[in-house]
Amino acid sequence: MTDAPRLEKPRSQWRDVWVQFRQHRGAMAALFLFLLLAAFVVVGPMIWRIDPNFIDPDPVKMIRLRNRPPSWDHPLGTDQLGRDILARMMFGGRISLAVGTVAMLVAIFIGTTIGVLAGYFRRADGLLMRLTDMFLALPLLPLLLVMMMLFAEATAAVVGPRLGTFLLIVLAIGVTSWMHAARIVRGEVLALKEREFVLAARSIGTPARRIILRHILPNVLSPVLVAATLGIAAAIITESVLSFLGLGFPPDFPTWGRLLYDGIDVIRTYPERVIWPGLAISLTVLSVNYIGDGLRDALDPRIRGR
Amino acid sequence: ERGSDGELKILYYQAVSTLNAYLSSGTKDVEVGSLVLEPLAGFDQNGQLFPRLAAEIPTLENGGVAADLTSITWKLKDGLLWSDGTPVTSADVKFTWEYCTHPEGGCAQSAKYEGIKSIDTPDDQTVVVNFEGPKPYPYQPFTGGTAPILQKAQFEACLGAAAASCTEPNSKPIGTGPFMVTDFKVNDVVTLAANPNYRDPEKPAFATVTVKGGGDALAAASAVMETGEFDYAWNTQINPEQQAQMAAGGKGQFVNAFGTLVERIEINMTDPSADLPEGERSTVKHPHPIFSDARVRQALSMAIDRNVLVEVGYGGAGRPTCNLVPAPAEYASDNTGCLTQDIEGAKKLLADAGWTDTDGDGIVDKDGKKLSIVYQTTVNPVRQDFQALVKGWWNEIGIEVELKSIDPGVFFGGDAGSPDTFQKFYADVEMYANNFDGTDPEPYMSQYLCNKIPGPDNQWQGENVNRFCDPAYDAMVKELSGTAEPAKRAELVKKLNDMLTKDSNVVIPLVDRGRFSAQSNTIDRFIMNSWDTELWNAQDWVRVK
Amino acid sequence: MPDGAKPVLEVRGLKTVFRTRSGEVHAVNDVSFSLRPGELLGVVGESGSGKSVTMMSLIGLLPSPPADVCGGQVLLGGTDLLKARPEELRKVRGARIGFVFQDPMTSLNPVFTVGSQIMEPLRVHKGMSKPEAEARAVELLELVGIPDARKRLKSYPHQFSGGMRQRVMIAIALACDPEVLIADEPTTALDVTIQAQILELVKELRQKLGMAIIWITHDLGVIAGIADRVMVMYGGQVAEQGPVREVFGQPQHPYTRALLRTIPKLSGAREGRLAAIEGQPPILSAAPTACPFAARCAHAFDRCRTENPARRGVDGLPVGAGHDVACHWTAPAPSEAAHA
Amino acid sequence: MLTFTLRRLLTAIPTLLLISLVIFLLVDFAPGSPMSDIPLTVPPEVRQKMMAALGADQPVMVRYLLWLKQFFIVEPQYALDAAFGTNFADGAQRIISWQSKVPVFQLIGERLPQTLTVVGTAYLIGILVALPIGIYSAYRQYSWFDQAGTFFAMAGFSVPTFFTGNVLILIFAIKLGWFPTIYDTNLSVMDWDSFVKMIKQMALPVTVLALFNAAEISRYTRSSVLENLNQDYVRTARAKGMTERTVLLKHVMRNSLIPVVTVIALGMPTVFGGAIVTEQIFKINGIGAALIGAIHVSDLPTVQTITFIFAVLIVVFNLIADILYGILDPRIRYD
Amino acid sequence: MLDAEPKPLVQVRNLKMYFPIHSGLMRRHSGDVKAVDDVSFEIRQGETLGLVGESGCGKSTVGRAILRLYEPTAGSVVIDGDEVPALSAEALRKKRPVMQMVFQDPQASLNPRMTVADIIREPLDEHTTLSRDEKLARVYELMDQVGLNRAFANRYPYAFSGGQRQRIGIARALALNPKFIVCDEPIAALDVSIQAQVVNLLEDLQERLGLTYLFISHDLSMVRHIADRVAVMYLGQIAEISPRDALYARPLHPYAEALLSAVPEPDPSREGARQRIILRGDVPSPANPPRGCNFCTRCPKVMPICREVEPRLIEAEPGRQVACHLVNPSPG
Ligand SMILES: Nc1ncnc2c1ncn2[C@@H]1O[C@H](COP(=O)(O)OP(=O)(O)OP(=O)(O)O)[C@@H](O)[C@H]1O
Ligand SMILES: Nc1ncnc2c1ncn2[C@@H]1O[C@H](COP(=O)(O)OP(=O)(O)OP(=O)(O)O)[C@@H](O)[C@H]1O
Ligand SMILES: [Mg+2]
Ligand SMILES: [Mg+2]
Repeated sequence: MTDAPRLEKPRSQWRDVWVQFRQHRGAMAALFLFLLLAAFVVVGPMIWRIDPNFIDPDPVKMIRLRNRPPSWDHPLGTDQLGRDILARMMFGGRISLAVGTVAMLVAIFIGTTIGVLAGYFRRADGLLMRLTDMFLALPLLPLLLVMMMLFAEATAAVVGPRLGTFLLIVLAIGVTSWMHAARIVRGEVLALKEREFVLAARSIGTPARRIILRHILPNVLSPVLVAATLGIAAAIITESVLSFLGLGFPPDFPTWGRLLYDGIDVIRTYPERVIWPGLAISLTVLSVNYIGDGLRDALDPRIRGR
Repeated sequence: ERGSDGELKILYYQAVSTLNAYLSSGTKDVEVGSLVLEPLAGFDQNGQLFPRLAAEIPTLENGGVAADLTSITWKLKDGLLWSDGTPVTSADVKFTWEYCTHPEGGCAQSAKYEGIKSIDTPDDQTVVVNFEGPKPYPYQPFTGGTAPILQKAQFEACLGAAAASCTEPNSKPIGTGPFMVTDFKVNDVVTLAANPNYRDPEKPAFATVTVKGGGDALAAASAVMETGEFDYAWNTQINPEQQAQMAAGGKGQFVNAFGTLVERIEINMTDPSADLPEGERSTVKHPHPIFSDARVRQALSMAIDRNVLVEVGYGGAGRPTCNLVPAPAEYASDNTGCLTQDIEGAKKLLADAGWTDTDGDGIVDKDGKKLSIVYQTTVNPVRQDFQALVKGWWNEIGIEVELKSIDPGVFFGGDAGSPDTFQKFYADVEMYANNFDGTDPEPYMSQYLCNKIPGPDNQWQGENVNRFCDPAYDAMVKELSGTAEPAKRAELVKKLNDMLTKDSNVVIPLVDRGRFSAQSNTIDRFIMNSWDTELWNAQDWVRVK
Repeated sequence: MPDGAKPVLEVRGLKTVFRTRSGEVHAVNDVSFSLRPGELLGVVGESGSGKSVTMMSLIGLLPSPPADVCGGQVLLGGTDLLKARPEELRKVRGARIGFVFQDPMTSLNPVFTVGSQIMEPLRVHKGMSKPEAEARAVELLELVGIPDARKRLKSYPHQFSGGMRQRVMIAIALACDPEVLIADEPTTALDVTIQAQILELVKELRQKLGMAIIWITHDLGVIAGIADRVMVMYGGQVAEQGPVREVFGQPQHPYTRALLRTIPKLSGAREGRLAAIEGQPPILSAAPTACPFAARCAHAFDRCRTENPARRGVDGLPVGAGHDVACHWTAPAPSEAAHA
Repeated sequence: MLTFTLRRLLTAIPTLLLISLVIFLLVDFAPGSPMSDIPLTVPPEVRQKMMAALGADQPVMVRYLLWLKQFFIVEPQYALDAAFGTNFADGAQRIISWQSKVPVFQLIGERLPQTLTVVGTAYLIGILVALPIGIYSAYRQYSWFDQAGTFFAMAGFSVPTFFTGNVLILIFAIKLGWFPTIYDTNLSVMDWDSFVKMIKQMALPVTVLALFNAAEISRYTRSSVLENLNQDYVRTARAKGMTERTVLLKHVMRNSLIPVVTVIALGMPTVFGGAIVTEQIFKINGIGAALIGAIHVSDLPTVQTITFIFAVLIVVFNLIADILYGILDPRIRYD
Repeated sequence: MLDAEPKPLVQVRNLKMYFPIHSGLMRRHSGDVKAVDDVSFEIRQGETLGLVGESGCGKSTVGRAILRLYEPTAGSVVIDGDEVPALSAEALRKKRPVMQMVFQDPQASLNPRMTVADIIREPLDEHTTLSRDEKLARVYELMDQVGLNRAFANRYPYAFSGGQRQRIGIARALALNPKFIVCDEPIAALDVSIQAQVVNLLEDLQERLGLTYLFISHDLSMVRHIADRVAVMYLGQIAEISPRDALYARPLHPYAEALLSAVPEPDPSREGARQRIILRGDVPSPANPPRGCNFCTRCPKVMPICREVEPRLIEAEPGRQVACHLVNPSPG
């Protein structure tokens, strides 16, 4: 109340958030960078129309095309089979970003659901939090490996090997990384539940389901959003770690993590094969993290006031 | 002079997990174990037997092998001592046989001792091995790094079920070899010291040996060739560009030797279609709808340029081959027909077989069915490059290819519950490498017998993964097992080899893979060997002064 | 209360601006007042009127940025605190000017014992040894009426109730015998019965120690009970200032009058309808060019909207010395106001 | 506090049991067999016998119960015997690695020292670097130092360690040759020379891990200090005339470190996990390398035991974090 | 009061609200916070009952337990003929329109992500079958009623001042034409200059709509202004219920007396002359209330019996109930 409100135009709070977000120079730069990267992988292949898996069937040509340094035909050069690295980077980026986004959505969905249920229903709390604790205590790497192995065939049979692997990786990452979101959401819900507007809704006779949908969920949106951005970053890293350990996507399915893993074998002769995907992953994760940081500031009313 | 050359540093990037070859049979374990434990006889670089603990190699000529081929008599060298100073006797040899054939022991090398009826020890120096029937090749037991002699006194308590938990003997076996274990860190590092009781008082030249594990082939090669941190690195299988660069490092050199390991594409003669009910998939009930036509198989082989594969994947560590048995020389068939790629010929063959591209989508079809195959192998960078290349060539002749790569642990794991093992072969073609132990290809050839086909009734445990079945072949294998004369044996093996490769193209050999290791320029008298362990003559190694 | 004595603290034309990303806030505008020795000056005004900012500006407690104390003088015993170097200012804080804040729950550091927090200023400003400081801390705790003081030194703040914590805060503020004690709404967070205890304590301490006190509050009743003089703030300015009886008895500023009328009485005749002040407090985004109260004032006329009124004496004494008001309008006869 | 600790301990037991079951089953269900490492020259019947000898053909539940008994009863007995020369274990069957046929705990005992030296040093350095950076960044929020600190922290946990690690190896170990590429686990510090050697071989992995840890902890410290800087008690301290140093390093620090210390405690187990990758890159034969190695050859007892030990570590450090919180925060301590 | 008393709209009998405390190794139920311990009172149709007391004495808990926002531990609450604690979930939902609540913190009681119209419309969505337009019309009507400009309908709560926010809360409470409203410190968070606006509004509405209020506050002067009768609570129990004028003129319970005397008055002349009763010490914890009379630890007139026997709330004078051994000498 100290700041007497201006009563002129009703501003949506997202505009406020945006205004605040724009103040965060790092986050703005990161957003710009991220959009650039996204454009590179989404729009790029429409302009640079080389099949990332194309190998010249003529052995003579193929041999001549191998391991070329950058040229006009191949701005980033070619790999050991004469495939165009630029095209592979674009294609790989698509997959990496898609993995990041979808895995994050999975994690956020599970996390939010469990967090809301645990926070709102006292009786479910103990059980769900034990579950969360248990997942937190499970060493995830072996778990991921096992999941990948267990379900690979099943999913591949249903949706085909490529989509199958994709879904599996995404699900595996999602299913093993929701705990953080669940904890945050639960904490928020516990606090929100004590807020008077929830009590007010109860006094009106709003049933629990609608209280959650109408009053709780919209208000946990900001922490969830922050968790989501950080989740994208984490998922991209996890995918590349899996690839690094040789357990991610198949090799004819280039992702940044996979390209980096393959590149490490030739790091001495062609260091750029490591540098390009490494840089792409790092920049993406960095920009997403920065965006998350900016969002956190922008969404935090305490900081926004300052 | 013994011990005058200080420390020898060896790198086995796949770290050593046990020194008892009977419990692991992992090449790395066998090889490092061979520094300590020795067999009666070993193989030299040419695949010839030479005596180690034995005084000489028994033959028909010198009477060591019985005329009816049912027994072989070994004589031990005089005055042999274990590293703890006790004498080596024929009882130790007999014990070794008992140890490995104990039904509960889970001996990894029990195949080496197959067919032995009994072992007699008429005196401390003499061992008589009696076979159940005539053995044309009686040198399987107690020869090569995979069948060393154990000390009875040390392993007596480790028979049968106790074998695995005998930690101390397994990690610090007492042996007759040039070195003895001083410290053993599982899967990490083994330190050894010169054996004071080694039979040649001048050897070994090195006082201690450190065998380090961990990392990968690239790092291993680099540690010898570039940074010089190690004297010798085993199995530095890296891609050719790297090989060239490392060689330029000037601190060492790559050494190679070719044996029997062949990277090949195996063709599934049965139908792996997922539409079939479980239990009938990839079984002899359903012949493969496409590959039953030999022309298609031949087209697949003709479309491949093996030279490119070698250049991309192996460099000095491989050479193109058309044979399943590329060595020893006397067994190798002189096939070279497949070495030049013939895309047009392949296309023509397909057309002859009725596969033409009627709808112009680049993929040939027949009776409204597209020629589309699944091509699986393990996760491994070289194999994936091969897959990509081969896929390109096959696409070129109008075959649609779907690639699949499987974790090697699963692929080779043999778990009957997993769909992805190489024996289940739920794919049309698969690629891996295989070889045979020692110099005798007979057991190897008998893998392709009709009764070795894996299937649900034998828990998918057969070795005939192609499901190849030809009575003529089976008959010829039988003939082989009854033939003792070397020249005749070689003739038969060549024929068998050609039946599988050139004639029927059931197996498409690609690359003859050699052993490929890195050796520091400061080490001398190293001789690469592809028939026994690479450390077979470690007692002779010296440091260049 | 020696009326003519030299003031211990004199503030002239204090201006404080917050320069935030979302614009400026002119929180304090040209505030002047003086504090005589032993006097208790009450400061009232609604939330956001600049009470706290004024007091914190005095001793540089505002975070800068965003705060900018951009004008005026603060004379403590002749030296201008606004010109003092940070190190000098630090020596004034806690030693010559004590501060008590509103929320006793959060104003004490939760992880240090009460004793160590009391002893801190003693050791820094007075250079006392540990035992000396401890003895003095016990004395202080006894002074503010905490029983079993020696044992309580080792307690942590959370082991105290709200009222006791506020007593501890007072003890800390009094530790170095300051000349001035500034209390920023020290009883707002407390219950009435506890508030009564604290008020009683302050009255007692004043008698014993005789320092000058500035007491900020929302509660006109509290002021009426303990203050000598009162300063009514509105929109970052002083609206009216004078001896308590005069300001409460004959309020001159329409805001003061309205404020007094909005409060229901505890005794006497029960009024029918409360007199509310409609509208909102002003937004202080620019330096004032009009009377900040004009928009809500029942007596406002054109001049009020174009010219910010200067303070003028009501009882003939110069501004600051007696009763003064910042208003263009002249209040009618006192009798009328009293019965409004 | 005591009942709290006891309570936490008690609830940890069912959690651990459940986790042990989940881990055991999951690892067990994973396809792959301990025979995958055996050359194809070994015929199927022999393989079958080898499996039987390992007990790998027993039903899952039997193996689980046996493993549980070995983990919780037999192994501690052996530990006691080793420490006090007693004979509780009496030759009972230990958990044996399928691959190397040695007791898994012996293997872990051999591996732990190098992991602990590298991870521990890296964590320590990470903390020592992170705290001042975090504190000063918060104190000078939005200053260039803060911006730079933020950038480095962000970069620190955005750039994957396998990338930085490999780049560092390429530059410093291969191109410049300053550091060895293979970690020598037999090296023990006896004199100056071996000490220098040790430092050299630890330099790169520790740098990479420390950078990563420092990034995370400094962010935490910064936000915790920021939060506390806005607290009323800071204003009180200033109003008492405390120097900025005292305000920051005594009042704010002490409060800010409470959450940071628990985060540090909670981070310990995850660092072990992260070390898997680091060990892989720098060829350190630590516990992470052992795990990966065991996974690759389906050495189930080893995988199950190491994985479960990680889980135990996580639970234990959670407990430690809670207790630390209680010790550091008097508001909880006296409950 | 009048002889022909209107029928009580709200009847509270022996209401208890305990919050369990779990402690020890197994988190066993080891005690209770007796936030409300045996409270009885009634509120007549159209009347305002003031409920005063210090922070933590259980005022809000009484309000919430009556509306069954908490499940009461024991006791009966009859509102407009229905036994509220016994209602089934669905019946309770149907009953909600009759009884409403206005909350203390106008900021916290409005969902920051809903517009004013949405907030006021929520009860209509829940309980009526009106069309969208009808609902909007009703929202506008309500906004008029509480003095909010219709133009503000699409704004978010943060764009309003405290007083305006409280009006939104009141409009929401009024939406379903309730009979009974619990006002839980509706003005405590507001500035003095704004408080009067809200209190006036509440009074106007009561007059126009015939509402019944339970007005919870710790501001005794404001309670004197608005309430007809006043209940003074101390540590979960009622110390005294009296008609307003009687209470303020001559409090019977020593706590009521001390409370009244502790309130400072904005009149310097009177302030100087007033005799204060300063209570010693703090309020005991409701988890561990003293034996005997709750107030015995701080009472200036404490007698030995007070530490032994709990006094009962008894009609001491016509219309005045007091729980004190001084006033009701006969124990029991
Ligand atoms: N850090 C800050 N940044 C921006 N504006 C501020 C800051 N601190 C205070 N203000 C503004 O300064 C003005 C005066 O605030 P101040 O705290 O002095 O009011 P107050 O009279 O003490 O109110 P209260 O009774 O609520 O304590 C307000 O408008 C407030 O918004
Ligand atoms: N959900 C709850 N769980 C446990 N204890 C509670 C709960 N709600 C209230 N209490 C306790 O019950 C007692 C009465 O609380 P209540 O909120 O009713 O007091 P109040 O008189 O409204 O105080 P205030 O004036 O501060 O609003 C307090 O001691 C409080 O700590
Ligand atoms: Mg203030
Ligand atoms: Mg309340």
